[in-house]
Amino acid sequence: MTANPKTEQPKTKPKIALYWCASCGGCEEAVVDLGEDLLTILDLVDIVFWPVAMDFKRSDVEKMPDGSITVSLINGAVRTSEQKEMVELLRRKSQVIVAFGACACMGGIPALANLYDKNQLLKTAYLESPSTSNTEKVLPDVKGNKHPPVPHLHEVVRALDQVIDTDYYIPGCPPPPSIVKQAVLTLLKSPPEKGSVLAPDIALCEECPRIETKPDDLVLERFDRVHLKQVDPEKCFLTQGIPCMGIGTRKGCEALCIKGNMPCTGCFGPTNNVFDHGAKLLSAFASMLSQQDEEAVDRALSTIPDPTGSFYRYGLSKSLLRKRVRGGAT
Amino acid sequence: MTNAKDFEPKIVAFFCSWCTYIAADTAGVGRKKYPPNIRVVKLMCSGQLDPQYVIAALANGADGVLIGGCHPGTCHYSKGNYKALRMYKLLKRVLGDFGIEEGRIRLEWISASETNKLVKVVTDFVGQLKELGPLNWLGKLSFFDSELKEATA
Amino acid sequence: MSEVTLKIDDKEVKAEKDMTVLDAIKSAGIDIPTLCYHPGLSPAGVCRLCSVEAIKQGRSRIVVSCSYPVEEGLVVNTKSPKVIEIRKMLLELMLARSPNVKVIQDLAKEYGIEKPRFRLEEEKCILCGLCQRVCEKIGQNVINFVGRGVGREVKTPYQISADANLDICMACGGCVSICPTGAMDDTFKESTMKKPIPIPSEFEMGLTSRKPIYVPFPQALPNIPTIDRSKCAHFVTDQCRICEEVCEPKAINFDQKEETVELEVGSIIIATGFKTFDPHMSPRYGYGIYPNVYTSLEVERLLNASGPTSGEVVLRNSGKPSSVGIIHCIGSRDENTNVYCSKVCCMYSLKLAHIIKERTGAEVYNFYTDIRTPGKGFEEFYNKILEEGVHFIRGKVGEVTDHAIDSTEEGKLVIRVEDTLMGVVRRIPVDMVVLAVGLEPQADAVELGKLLNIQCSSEGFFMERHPKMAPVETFTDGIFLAGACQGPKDIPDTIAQANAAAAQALALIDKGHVELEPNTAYVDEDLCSGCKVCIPLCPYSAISFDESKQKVEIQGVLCKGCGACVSACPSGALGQNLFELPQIMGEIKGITRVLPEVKT
Amino acid sequence: MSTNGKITIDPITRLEGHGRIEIFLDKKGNVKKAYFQVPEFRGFETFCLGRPAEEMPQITSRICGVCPTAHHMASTKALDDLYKVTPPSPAIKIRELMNSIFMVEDHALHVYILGGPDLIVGPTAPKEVRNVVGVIQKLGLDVGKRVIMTRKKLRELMTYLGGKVIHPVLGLPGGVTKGIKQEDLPKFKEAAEEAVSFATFTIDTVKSIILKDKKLLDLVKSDAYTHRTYYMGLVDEHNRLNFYDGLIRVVDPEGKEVTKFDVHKYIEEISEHVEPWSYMKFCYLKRVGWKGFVDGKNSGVYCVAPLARLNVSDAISTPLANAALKEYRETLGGTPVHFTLANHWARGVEMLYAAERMLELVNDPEITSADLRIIPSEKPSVGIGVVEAPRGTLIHHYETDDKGLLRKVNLIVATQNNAARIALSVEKAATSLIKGGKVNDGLLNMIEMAFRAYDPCHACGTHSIPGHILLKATVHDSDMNVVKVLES
Repeated sequence: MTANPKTEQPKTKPKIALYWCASCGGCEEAVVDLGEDLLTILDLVDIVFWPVAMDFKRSDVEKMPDGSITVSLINGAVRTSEQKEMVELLRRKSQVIVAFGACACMGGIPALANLYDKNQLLKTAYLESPSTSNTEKVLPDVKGNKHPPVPHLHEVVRALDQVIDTDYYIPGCPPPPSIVKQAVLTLLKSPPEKGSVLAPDIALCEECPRIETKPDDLVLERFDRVHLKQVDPEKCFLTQGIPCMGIGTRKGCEALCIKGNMPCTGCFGPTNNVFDHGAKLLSAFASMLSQQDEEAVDRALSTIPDPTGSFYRYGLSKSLLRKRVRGGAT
Repeated sequence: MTNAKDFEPKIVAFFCSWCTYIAADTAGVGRKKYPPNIRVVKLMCSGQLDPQYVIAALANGADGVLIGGCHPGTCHYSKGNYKALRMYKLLKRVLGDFGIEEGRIRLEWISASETNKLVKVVTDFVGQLKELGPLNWLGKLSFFDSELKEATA
Repeated sequence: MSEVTLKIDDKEVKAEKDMTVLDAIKSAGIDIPTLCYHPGLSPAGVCRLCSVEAIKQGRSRIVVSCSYPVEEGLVVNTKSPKVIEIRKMLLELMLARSPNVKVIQDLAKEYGIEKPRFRLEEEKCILCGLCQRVCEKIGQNVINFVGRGVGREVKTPYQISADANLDICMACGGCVSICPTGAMDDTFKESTMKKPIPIPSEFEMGLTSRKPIYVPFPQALPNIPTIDRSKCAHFVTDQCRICEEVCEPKAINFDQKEETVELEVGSIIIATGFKTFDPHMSPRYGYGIYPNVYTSLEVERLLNASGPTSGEVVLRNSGKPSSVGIIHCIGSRDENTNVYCSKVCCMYSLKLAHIIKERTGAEVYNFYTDIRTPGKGFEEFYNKILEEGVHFIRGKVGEVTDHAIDSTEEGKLVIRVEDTLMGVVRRIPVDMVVLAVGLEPQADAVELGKLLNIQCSSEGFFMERHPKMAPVETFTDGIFLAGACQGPKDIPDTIAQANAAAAQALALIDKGHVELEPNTAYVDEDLCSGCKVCIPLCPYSAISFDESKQKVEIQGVLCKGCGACVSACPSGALGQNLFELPQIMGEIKGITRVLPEVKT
Repeated sequence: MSTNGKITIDPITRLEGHGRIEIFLDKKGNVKKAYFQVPEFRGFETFCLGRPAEEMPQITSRICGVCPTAHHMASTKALDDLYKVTPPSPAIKIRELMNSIFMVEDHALHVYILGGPDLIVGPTAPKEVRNVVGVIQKLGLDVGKRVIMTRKKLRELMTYLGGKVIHPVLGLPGGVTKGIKQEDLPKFKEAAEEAVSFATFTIDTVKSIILKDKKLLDLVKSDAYTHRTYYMGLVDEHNRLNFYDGLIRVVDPEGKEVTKFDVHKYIEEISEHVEPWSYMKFCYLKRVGWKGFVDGKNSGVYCVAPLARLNVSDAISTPLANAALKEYRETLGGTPVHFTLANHWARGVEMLYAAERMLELVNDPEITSADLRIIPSEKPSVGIGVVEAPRGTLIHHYETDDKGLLRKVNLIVATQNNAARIALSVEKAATSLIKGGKVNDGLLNMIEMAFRAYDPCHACGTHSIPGHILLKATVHDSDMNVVKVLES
């Protein structure tokens, strides 16, 4: 929005770039959702690159001197060679790189693909899909000698900091406006220590409106699936036996899902003291049960239908294991 | 499995200080022999075992993880071993989704006096892991990371 | 209860209104003969020996004192010529009926009757009816008088065939033991086809029997009788209560039961001891097969002055042994039974050898694997025994048998053994075999261990916290071990350890404070979201929720540092001293360090 | 600039996505083939396997953060079908309300910020001003404020219902998690009123701009932006426009109905074609068949989204929108309308319809009912759901084991339906602007205009492919050498 006359201003104004990788565009929406706050921020900065909303080109970025961009906010996981190049370019041009949103921070939903083999992904989509007619078994072709080639698809979906050096993190799927605004202002005023997550370092229960309804000594016999139970809109989900990841997920979203009467799924990721989000959640959930003999334990645990998908919903790229590989030696 | 013979599995063991750890200690005092493949991390109680440790061990290059706790009903802290059991069973399912074989993680109840059981368990766990071959998680990840160096198609 | 006064043999005697004259006489300390009387049973007045002269308003009558009630002003003569006459006559008749019954003979003599003038009979039973009354009192009524006049005798009613009464008669033996003439021994057998079953005395290793009401052992503390509910007739028939009536201070209480007493204590000393090895497990030594094969503990009783034989060595089939074999290591140092050494057997075997030789002068043989005398004065004692001429044969006994191969072995027990010093197999014929049984953990040691949260070592004895550094402590703070429950020990060692245990317990009390585990858990309040996952996990309720802060807090005093809460805390807000997350992660990475660290 | 020169334009902006164009010339230097390529892939159909079905409304909303509500709705409807439950009618109304609010809001986003500027500011205006700022300059700051405020209001309502506006959590099999409290209803009514007037304003603006400017109208009608394809969209039982439910109706280039089917039959009607040079699959009508990237009655290529929806609808159930529809058709010469750029206008009409639906629903006495859920009792097996997303017909198809864990997932996503037609536009633009190896620089501008008219969302279109279409046109000569690279 440099074309805005109000923003013809001295060079000193910090330059901001926004870019997206393997993402859904929700993070872009989140920025747009800043509403008036966006305008406030726009008074403080120049946006020099923002494909979704403005006519600035990759070539423009390439022309910029290295380090000339003050802050680049990058959302989305890194999935293809093309994205990799783009973020490397932005790293060169930027003083500060911020991983924006769950995908950039931890891989996000797309990182669930790390539970599968790349070729399986392609097979399902192009050969096995019931609505696809593909008798010649054509697959997108990265060689492309007869046709233009499609870009290279990585085996592993990566968080931003697994590809380039990343300075800060803004969590959330997507990051709520309050967090975004606060984060951007913090970065402009007094940048915290490198590597900081620009959100409170404490779990969601702390700001959950339902926490008072949770008894001190909650022990569960089983877990229930939310769609099979009438949900009390006032009561703590775990108290109702419904898995809620809020216990092990960073706060900052103001418990939006809870207010929508659905449990937390963990998009803000873990707090600082946690190495592996899923492992920690797993530990907590196993602890909430009380069974002792093997059979009872199996029965109780079977009420968690998809532990991996539930505990690592957004965090697979940053899990210690990161990616499914077939067992045994490579 | 490939190179089963010439491969020495690396096992990270998490032992409860009240039972299995003492068993290992006593086995030593009794000069009992078992394969040197295990490296023991002493915990107060198997209930203290954080799945992060298990995963970290595998991710950092262990071929298997052995957890030793007190027999049901004998936990020094009354219920820690049951918690360990629940965690272990849930964790196994998750590791399975990552392609890590069932047989690479094992929970055994070994009381302080069961030095022979300890020896037996360690011995055949090592055998089992030789069958499965190296896990080499780091190797696999760095193999994947090589794609970061490839040029764009 | 009003009293009456009467005069007995010119003595003023006060008596309860409901007493019989006989009661009054006894209470006055005057002795008159009785046969059919028993304080616990209703008077029958059949033997009439208790007859006395009663004078009422000047008129004199002969009455049977056991069934004559006292009266105000009654005058009683127990020794007036008239009375003596009658007693003499009665005794003469009885003696004629049962000339060979001791009680009768004695009484008759007392009254100067040498030879009855009447035709002698061979009758044992004097028809006093005590047997019938006691049986009735016990509530069975198995026996009664049948027939009239000369045909009168004690039998099962209407001579119903014995088998019909089998189920009624409990063979309690009440009738037999109460019978003054011993006539019941046969009558009982004939009429009930049963034999009273003696109750073996536990303390005497079954070497003798005891009553259903008994004092467990001499110098028992408290030294008072107890009732064996499983044997006492009262608890079978709900009747009897004879003891109650006999007991003057009325100390019998049938309602008293075993009860569980709960005590809150700060420390516990386990001194549950051991049990001896059961030699039935090794049948080759013939225990339970040959009556003269004893365990060391049985012999201990035999040799005890207050024991069943008052210290005499009397064999089960009566008679003193002239040769005794003591076999060591029964249930010790043997992979078929217990591999460990029971530590005390050598010394007590030497002691038994010494006493037996001293008391019987018999030849004593010790069959041993090794003689172990690791203790003050032990070796010296061993040498003394050697000088006494006790034989020592080194070698494990193959078997004990009564199969004689020559006359010298006839009627003896033969001990077959390989004498490893002579290198020959020997057969030693003896009259008595003593098995030196080893020490074993109590059968319920494991359960007790679970209860107190302490472990048993492989042989089953309680495990000390550390074999060298903490031989009295257990894995559970405040619980200490004393004596053989921790492993085979002799008395001095036991006492030493007991004192140590007591001292440990006292130290806790004396200090007035306890030392805490260093590895306690703590809360990082800035990180705690108040999710409360940890609270129910603490076995010591050390974690509580602070409503004002909306965070949990951990009572360091209560925390034992198991770490369950720490590993469960989903946001890493709990830490544990000595087990910090980075420490353990570092340890794991170090352990696997030959490989590069995984980057996340 | 010479044919050996290299011009770079990158990336195509103001649409959710990323794309690339490859143009091959023959000996004479005329276009032999133009490729429109989408270069990325996420694999939802695979990595959703094993997940519990009830999680899908939230997982699949991550396919697209611009139209998460559409995915959320389609997914939730698939779950109703999967568990064989019909939600209570208040719940259905809440869902449709949510969907309508979203339609208004999303169309507004496109008209004023993403695609609209081309028309509002004008196709000939310099790029720097062909954006929301340009729009504000032309229509005045208060309009800009109004756009922002209205969207804000609407998104607040969506937050109220969905917890999160981006990736809502409203839907469950058999109902919704949350209703409207009586005391909050005024907020909704007020917003609905506002939405109607805002939509009316928008439609007048677009209309007046197009009608005032003859050149613009001609451009809209020009052959370059015209494709005579089939059209597809949801209609209610009276063949009227419907976004939330109904049957899928298809009309041919003459506007004659060729089929109207229940979504359960979609596999018989719709097929996806795979090209080795794109990760995006191209949908076509099975009954007509895949004849390559050509339009006309004999090609299975069809079109969805505003233009198509209006073409398949006989009328609109709400008065104002229906009137607007009539005027739209009269001005553009009757239905079906084949002009790609007419999408902008059609979008306005739809916005008005959605706003009116909002008004109807918030005034429905049932809307504040607490009867919002029926707990499923049937064993799950197969479920298919469909809604109209802003960018076209959206189909979710799940199969699960009897624990409700997914075993098969198939998604037909809005932009994918348009992919072939978009490719047509590209090819047309290319052939009309590249002659004898001479490449006219208007090429990419034209392509961009076409693109934005579709409002293609390649985050969606490539649910199997994440994110973006870098629009980059590379021209190869007959020997496959690159003679020119254009990046807009």
